[in-house]
Amino acid sequence: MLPAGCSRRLLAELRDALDACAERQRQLERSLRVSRRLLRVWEPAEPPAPEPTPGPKTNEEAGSPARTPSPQDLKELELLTQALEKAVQVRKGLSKTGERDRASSLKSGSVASPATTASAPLHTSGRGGSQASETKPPRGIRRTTVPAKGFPEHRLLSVGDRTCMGRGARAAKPGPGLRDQQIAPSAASQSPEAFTLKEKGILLQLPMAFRKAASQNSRLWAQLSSTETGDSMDAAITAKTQFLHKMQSGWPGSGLSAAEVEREVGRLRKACSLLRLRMGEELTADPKDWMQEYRCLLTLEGLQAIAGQCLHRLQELHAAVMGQQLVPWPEGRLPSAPSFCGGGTDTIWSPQLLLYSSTQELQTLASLRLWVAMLDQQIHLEKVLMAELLPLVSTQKPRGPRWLALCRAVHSLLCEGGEHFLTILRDTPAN
Amino acid sequence: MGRRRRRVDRADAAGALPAAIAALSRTLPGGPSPETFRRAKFDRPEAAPALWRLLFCVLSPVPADGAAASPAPVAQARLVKSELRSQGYPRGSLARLPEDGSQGSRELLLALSWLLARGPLLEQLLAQTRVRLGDEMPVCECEALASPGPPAPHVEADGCVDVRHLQWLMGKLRFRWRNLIASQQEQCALLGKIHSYTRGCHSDHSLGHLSVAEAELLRDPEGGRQLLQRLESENARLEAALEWRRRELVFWQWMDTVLGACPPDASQPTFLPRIPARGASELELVAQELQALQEELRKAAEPRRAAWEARVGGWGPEWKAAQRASEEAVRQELAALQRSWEHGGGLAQPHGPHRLVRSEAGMLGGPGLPAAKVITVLRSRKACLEVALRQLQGQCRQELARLAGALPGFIWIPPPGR
Amino acid sequence: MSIVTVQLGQCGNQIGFEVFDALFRDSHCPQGLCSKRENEAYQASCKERFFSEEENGVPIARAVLVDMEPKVINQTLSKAAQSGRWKYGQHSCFCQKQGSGNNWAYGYSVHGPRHEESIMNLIQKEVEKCDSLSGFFIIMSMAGGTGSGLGAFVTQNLQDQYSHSLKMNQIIWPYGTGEIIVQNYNSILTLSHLYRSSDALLVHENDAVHKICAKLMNIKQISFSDINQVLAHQLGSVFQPTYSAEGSFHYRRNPLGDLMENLVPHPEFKMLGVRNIPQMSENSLAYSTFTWAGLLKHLRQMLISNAKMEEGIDWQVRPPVSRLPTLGKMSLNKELHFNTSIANLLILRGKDVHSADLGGFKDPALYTSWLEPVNAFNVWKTQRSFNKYEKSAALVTNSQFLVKPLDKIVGKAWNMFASKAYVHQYTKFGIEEEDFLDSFTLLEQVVASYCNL
Amino acid sequence: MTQSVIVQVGQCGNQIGCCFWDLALREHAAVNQKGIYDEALSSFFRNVDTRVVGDGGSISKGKICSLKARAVLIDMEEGVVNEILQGPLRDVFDSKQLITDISGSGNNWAVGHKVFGSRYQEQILEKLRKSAEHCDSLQCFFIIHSMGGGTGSGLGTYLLKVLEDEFPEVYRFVTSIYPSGEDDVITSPYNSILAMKELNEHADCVLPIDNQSLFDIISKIDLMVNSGKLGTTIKPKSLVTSSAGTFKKRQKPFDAMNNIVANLLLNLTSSARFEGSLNMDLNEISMNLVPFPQLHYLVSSLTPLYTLADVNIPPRRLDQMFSDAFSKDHQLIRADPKHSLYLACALMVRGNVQISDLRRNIERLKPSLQFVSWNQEGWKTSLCSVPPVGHSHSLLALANNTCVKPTFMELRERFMRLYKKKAHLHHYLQIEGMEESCFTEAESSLSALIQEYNQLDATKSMPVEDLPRLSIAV
Repeated sequence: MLPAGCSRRLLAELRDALDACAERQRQLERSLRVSRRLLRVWEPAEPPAPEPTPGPKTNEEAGSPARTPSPQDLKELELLTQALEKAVQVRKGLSKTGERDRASSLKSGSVASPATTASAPLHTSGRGGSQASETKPPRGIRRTTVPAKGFPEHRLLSVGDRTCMGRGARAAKPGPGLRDQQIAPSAASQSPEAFTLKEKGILLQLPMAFRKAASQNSRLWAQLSSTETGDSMDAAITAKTQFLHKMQSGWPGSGLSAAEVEREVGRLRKACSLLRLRMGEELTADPKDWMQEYRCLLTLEGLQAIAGQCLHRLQELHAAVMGQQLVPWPEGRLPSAPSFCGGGTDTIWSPQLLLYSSTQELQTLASLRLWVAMLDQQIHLEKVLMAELLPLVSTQKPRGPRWLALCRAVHSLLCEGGEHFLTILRDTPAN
Repeated sequence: MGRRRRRVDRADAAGALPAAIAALSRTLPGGPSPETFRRAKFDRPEAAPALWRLLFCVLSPVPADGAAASPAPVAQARLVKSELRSQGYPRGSLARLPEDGSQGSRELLLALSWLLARGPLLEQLLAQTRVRLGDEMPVCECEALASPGPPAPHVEADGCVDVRHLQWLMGKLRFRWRNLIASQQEQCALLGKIHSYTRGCHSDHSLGHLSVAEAELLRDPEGGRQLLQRLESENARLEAALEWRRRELVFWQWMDTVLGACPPDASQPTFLPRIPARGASELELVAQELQALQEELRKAAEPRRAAWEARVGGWGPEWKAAQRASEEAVRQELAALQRSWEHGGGLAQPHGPHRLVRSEAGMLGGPGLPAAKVITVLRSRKACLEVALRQLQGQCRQELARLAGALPGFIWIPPPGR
Repeated sequence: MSIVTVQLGQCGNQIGFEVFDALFRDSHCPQGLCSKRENEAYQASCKERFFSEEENGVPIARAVLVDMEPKVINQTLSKAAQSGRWKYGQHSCFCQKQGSGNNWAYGYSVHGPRHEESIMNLIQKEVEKCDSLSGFFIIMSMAGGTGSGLGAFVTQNLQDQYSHSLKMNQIIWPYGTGEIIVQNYNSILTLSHLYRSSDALLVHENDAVHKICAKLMNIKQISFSDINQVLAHQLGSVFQPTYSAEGSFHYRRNPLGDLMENLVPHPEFKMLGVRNIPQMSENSLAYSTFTWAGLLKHLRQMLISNAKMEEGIDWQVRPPVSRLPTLGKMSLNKELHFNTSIANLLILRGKDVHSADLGGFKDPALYTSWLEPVNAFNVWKTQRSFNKYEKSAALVTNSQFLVKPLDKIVGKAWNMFASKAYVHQYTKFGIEEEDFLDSFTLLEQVVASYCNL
Repeated sequence: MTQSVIVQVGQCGNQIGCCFWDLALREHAAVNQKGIYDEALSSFFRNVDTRVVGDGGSISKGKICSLKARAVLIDMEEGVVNEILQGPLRDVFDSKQLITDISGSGNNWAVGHKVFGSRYQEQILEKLRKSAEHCDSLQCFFIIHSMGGGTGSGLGTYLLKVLEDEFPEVYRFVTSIYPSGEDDVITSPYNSILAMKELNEHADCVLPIDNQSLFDIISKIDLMVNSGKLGTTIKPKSLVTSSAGTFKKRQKPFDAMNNIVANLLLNLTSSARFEGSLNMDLNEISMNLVPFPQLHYLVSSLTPLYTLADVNIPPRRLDQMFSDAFSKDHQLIRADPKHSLYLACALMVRGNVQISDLRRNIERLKPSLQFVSWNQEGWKTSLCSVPPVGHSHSLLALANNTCVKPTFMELRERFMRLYKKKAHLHHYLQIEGMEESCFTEAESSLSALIQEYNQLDATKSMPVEDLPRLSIAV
């Protein structure tokens, strides 16, 4: 048994790590589910919660009429019903708000209820609505009616127009040869055939309203990220500085906050690993002449000096922590964030593009990212385990079976990454 | 242009503050009523709950989706206080506010303003809750590690555990990582398919194909509608944020008056006296490492220095020049090394979220970061980390071997290396 | 997620065929006692895991067949093709002309390196057919030469090349009364090597399965095919789809990963066994009804009294009242009456599965002192019934069940090794006495560790 | 699949070989109904297109054209080989596979080994190489010879060394016919003991067989057949002694005995040739049955010696087959394995027998058998689904058992009796390269072997104890 303090800390560390992993897995599972669904057959009208896996299983199967629905079945059914109701309500609400706009250009293209459109033929005139929205001034985007009106008018270009799709770039603009189908969710019969992304993915087109909103979105983000400054902004910066200054007055502290200490320690940790790496390079290098030898010596001394500086800085931080009773890494936050990628301090808020050329390249990239994260965590855990366990092993007095068992476990954890284990044999065979 | 705007501003002077506050409140999560700010100036208690909530949203480590139920007022207040404290908030008065969330609206307004003044808070908040249209992949680990929220509170097993239990958890962790890698590989495979099947579908030529979110909005019109709504509300917030930028000066001028109306904050904060062992030991951990490193360096450098001195005793002045050149070169090299951790400079490592775009080999060259470049960076980083881990393990092996050596009567048989 | 199966040697290939056939037949059995939709989802999930679709619609097993002599592979391929239901891939087998002659060293040191590239290429091709690879399932015996020696070699290579993919070895434990004279040598070499390179060793004892055929299935003249069918049934009951979580109707994506995370995180404890209930001939099945309570009561007693089947359970065995952790190797001569678990995974399939009371498996007294039931016990469920059993339960256990057989094998091999018998057959191919000693050391440790729970 | 080459040396070797080829053809004809040259056939036969001149005519697939035995026939007299070439099997061999002389070895090991050995070495090697070239995976040489004469014993063992040098990877299984006590060759003890040394050193496995045992088995069968009790129910041609019969009118005296040996070889290789649920390749034989390189003498027994017409055998009769295999009467050498010590035992079953039958009988018989302490479960098993022609099932038991020791001791006694008197010694010593030390060395080699068996026998009465194992600290 390990001492209580040690147990608590190590347990907490490991559980944090496990939870972080599980959370990532959950996130990934969620997005995987979406992707998988996309790659399956696109049903013309799917229920609001289309699942690959069994939904309610009560009345579907004639083969087992004797079965009574379980509480679980009933619960599932109830949830489904609720979802359906909600969906219907939303649609009604949307169609109401949309009606005003539609009424002008579109008479029969109603989306109100499945019954009305179930047998309605395809309306090529349905384009009217979207055309109208297209020609509206950009200001119109902020109108609340837009989402209902133009959406989602372009789901799939009809097969007949595939020839016009020759170049993908051109497909962005609905030309005169393209028919924009009205495929409201409730009027699915207008597009009765199911298809897969693989077969017809190339014919998909984003709805106009969405395209507009998205392009506006990226323009706005770009504006937000731009560092253009005007007079008023300069003045605002000055005002903010003054404000901060005034707030600060009356505060006798050294100006180091716990968050800063955290950042600083993270930096020093990184420094330490970089220094160690550099040292390794230097020690394994084979100097060819006296000049290289001298440089090697200087480098080692220089590294030693830097390590000293870092240590000094750390002592300052320590003093600050103790003196001000700062609480870096409060409970409930991951202390193990050793990573600090060293990348851009200039903040670009909108996502940049990352270009990949093949699935394999993407996989390599993704697994490398995870490897790096995993190694970061391993190193952190290794250090924590070293700090907690090595003293136990080297100080525990009674070197009996318990100590030996501890040694074995510690060896496995610290030297073998927990994957392999050593054996301790008695020198004299037992009787 | 600037002059024209200034004139407009002056003309609008009377309405300028309300407009600025309105822009701010539209930008902030949950969109607090502008009236709250006005009331807070006068420290009116009815404004307090909204501000506690707002600050909680702003400071909570989990991006506020609104989906998660917000905790009880006491818990909110505690988190707000401790977060502000850890970030170095300078006023002690905040700490003395009652935690039921009933009072302190002015103090809270000051805190919010302090946060706003310190850095790009609004941008951060917007970025956190950004509608993700593209398939994103962060290229560094900054973001990934921040993402998992606060760990679920565990029922800490009382007292002591068997070391085998730790081995068990460690093993579990290894499996989780491996499962994660497998899932990630699958995700990449699926993304690759979706991207190539929809090539040419995107109106934005630099993207060319649809992302999962975009394809999903076509597949599930209902979800698509919601996405569009979220996108538009984000656009509205973005516009508000830009407007805020143009108008914030007047807000700060106003805040001066709010601050002026406050009684001076005399006392130092005296709350949260406990220092968890973790914080201190974190520092110690690094300190130990640095000490060990320094010691190793000393051991390596000293004999070399001695040997060197003995050898170069009689060398002439022409050597001096070369010596100086070397010294300078090493100095610069080490300075560069130091810069690499001090301000994130030096290593130009890609950073932040990126939207994935599939682009045929050879077609690369548009705006954007080629994956190959990121892979190179990550490879070298992985190699560094592996070396570091091996070094630590080697260190432990030595230490344990030393202990084993001091114990007669036993033979230690390490696992056979292949 | 998909699993790539590697069938090695005569035993591995014979079993592999039965496993795929059992999986396919169960998932296409119309009597799943569940809705059509659920049945389809179940089928799809099974297919994604174990089969890939060919163009003409016949599913192809995600398998690589390896043997060092052609007879068995030819037979296996034609059996699958004749079934008409599914088949093996056209280019997914590798065989040679001359077997390993029951010599582990020959399989590991001669055949292995000689055919490494071809075999690994075949495996890679199979892997590339998967959108997402969960891991490998390696079926082999541990007594012979090809399955055991080459199997250990291939597993090691998989560990090197696919380090993050999971590796589970299905191992056939030879008859205690001997089927191959050097089986104990081959076994210790296999086990010790797999302990280093595999994540989990799923063990089936020939003796136990043989008894099941005789006692439960009522087969008079038991053939290998009978034995392999029981084995395939047991594996199917573990690896067919189950719901991903309580109350969820999604099927579990990565059963191999979840199973391993729950059962084999500790490096010293990698031995898994499967227990099934009920198991009987189809004739008797028609006249039997079961309750979850009854099934679980029996299964629990099978677990704690270490019974391999429902018949002949010792009902006297009870969990100890207090479980003090012991140190120092427990004497094996003292009967290990109570079978202490490290971790268990219970898999329930069939009607009213939600109503099953699992309290009996959550008793801390069942488990080692250093793991709580919350960490040590897991359950998977599905309403879909398995292989015509209206209700059935399978238990995958990591417990002391194998300590005695393992200790026996190590002991016998040690006795033989002490007299140096047969060692020359191994040194001839580069497996030295040192290697034997390494294997003995590792396995003695495993025995001791399992004893010390 | 692998191939084997039969090397038959001397009169006895060639006679047995002749029986073997006859039976092998019959067995494959029974299994291979379609006349397609298959893998099983390829293990002992080549398929040759006779229209092609030379031997470039090997066909690996398709219809059977002309089968050629993978065999090398060696004799230093012409009689037997000529008889074969004029007999019904003549098409199976061609002249390129034969080596004959006219002088004979005069029952002198030294003539066969030293004189003919060096004289024919190149020629023999060439034939062997040729036969090996025809195989794509040569696994085993089966050498058939007798121990008592001159050619089989002398040249046969000379060959072993040649094979070892030339084909170190290929197994050498030797079927050796040992002389009985009342052998008519006076020098047979000399020849046998000199040959024994070679077998000790250069064979992978030796299947010792003695004429007396074969004779006893035949007498017993005759007795049973003629007693009339079973006569009506015995299926024609089901006897282990029956030859093909289609080729010959009247059996020669040794034919029945030779047939038993030929059957031994067929059963030994059946699991490697045909399908089964538990295969046993030839390389598994020495792996399982030879714990120490020198102790490679395997006592064999074949059961049943006859099969009743009723093919649907109840279990008891099947079990009888297993019991018989361990009885003294069924061993192909005079030995009593039940009362001696087993080092290892293989049960090679053919026909309609399942693993449960095998396990049941092992459990049943085990208590009555003594195994060496370190190999208490020393069983090797195989199940081949193809039964011998005319049988529903059969069993070949191979035992590495100290019961071979008496045969060796008796041989040594007879040798010593002659050697003490130096009788006939000069016939040997006049051959170049032969010295007296050859005899003493051969004698001590045999004694060492006997000593090894003695040491094992000494452990027989000791209780079986587990040895102290590695002691794990924790």
